[in-house]
Amino acid sequence: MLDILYFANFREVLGQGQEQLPSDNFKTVDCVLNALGERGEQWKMALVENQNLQIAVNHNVATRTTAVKPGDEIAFFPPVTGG
Amino acid sequence: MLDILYFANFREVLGQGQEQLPSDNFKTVDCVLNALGERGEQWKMALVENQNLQIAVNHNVATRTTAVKPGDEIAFFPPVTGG
Amino acid sequence: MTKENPYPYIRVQKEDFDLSTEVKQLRAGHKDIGAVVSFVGTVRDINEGDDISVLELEHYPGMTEKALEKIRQKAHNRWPLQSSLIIHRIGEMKPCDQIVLVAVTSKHREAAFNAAHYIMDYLKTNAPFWKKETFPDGATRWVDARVSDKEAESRWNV
Amino acid sequence: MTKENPYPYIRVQKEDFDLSTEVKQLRAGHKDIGAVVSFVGTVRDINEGDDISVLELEHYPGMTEKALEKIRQKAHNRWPLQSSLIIHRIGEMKPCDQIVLVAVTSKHREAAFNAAHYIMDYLKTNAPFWKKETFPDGATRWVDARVSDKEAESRWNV
Repeated sequence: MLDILYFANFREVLGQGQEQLPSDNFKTVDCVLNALGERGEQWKMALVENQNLQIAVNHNVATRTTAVKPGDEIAFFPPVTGG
Repeated sequence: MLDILYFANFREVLGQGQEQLPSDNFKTVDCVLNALGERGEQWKMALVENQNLQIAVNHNVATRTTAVKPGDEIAFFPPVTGG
Repeated sequence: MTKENPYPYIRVQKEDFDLSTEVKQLRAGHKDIGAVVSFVGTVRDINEGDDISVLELEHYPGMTEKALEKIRQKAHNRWPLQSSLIIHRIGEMKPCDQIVLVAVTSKHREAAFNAAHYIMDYLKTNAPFWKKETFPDGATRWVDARVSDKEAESRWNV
Repeated sequence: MTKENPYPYIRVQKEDFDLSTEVKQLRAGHKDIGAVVSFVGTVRDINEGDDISVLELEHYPGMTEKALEKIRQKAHNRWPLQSSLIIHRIGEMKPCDQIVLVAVTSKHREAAFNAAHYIMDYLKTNAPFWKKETFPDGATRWVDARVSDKEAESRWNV
């Protein structure tokens, strides 16, 4: 399984902060994103077509081409605004 | 009269922190310095020949060519080291 | 904080902090410190022209601490520092509340100023925190990332 | 301080100061502050390789306050600041004692960091203070001005 996390307005727009996905078919972050994008327009806009999408895999900054494996924690969020 | 002040190691080397001089003959700081330099080698080295000499007239940074007038407060000191 | 805290100089907490207390602790045991620079970020009453009633700070537990420690280590690699500390608050805050503290100690001021500034610039663009504003009428807005923050960060890559 | 103090944001004093207290006072009444940068200079136990027992700070009363206020005003003319404060101690101090505080507030961090750094760089070369060190054996030495301080100041003249 993969742990998927959503933060800030992503969490609000997508209606959830956390979910699990079967990891079998996903080789990269991009595969995960495309699968999520098929859930509807909201998902496509927030994740697939969002140029400002930020990605982390296991707490490290990642990109769409980053490889994923079973047990990974993948987080999607907007640009950070702390400080 | 002119009020003359000496600070830090100048005060120690010259043996005084403050004195008054008749102001009649002094048109500039340089005139004061030359008069003081005639007191002896210590005075000459500390004031006249000291390339790092710092000067203030009435609490404002000054140079050897700064004009002086009766009642002025003239201070001589080494480069500052606060902070 | 538990004893096995892997990042003793990183704190992400709901509680407020006291500047003097933190700086005193950071200086303890270092007699060769000559310069202490600290930055405190506070909640402004107005942002983008709008009155702010509440500012809520969300973060990514686990990644936040790791990201902050990475920034702190980068600063230590770049400047000769004696010690440093990052505290970032989460949860609900009001105007004038303290949000973040970065404190850095060094023998001389140049390193301390640069390191504190660097840590803040990197924190702004690399630590997973998000701000949500609530206006007096109850409406909310997620704060937008600023282009100037990205520019401030890239200034250090020379 | 008397009520007719012409420089309320400049203090030259023998007494120690508390960082939190001073910053709190400096922030009071300014709800639009988003950034507070403070610098504290402290006495190091070793200088130029020699153990220091006592550090004595001498100054030029009257000129000091005027010079510090001039530096403060220059910073306010150059950056959009909400408030600022300079405290400099005089008299005898020991290693780890606080010597100087510069605190600056602004809407955003860039101005606050730059202004605090600028004030310290100018203070170092323009405010009439002199340091005298006493070693463990009782011998004394006047601290020499550092060329690097002059260079740090000139960095701002671009």
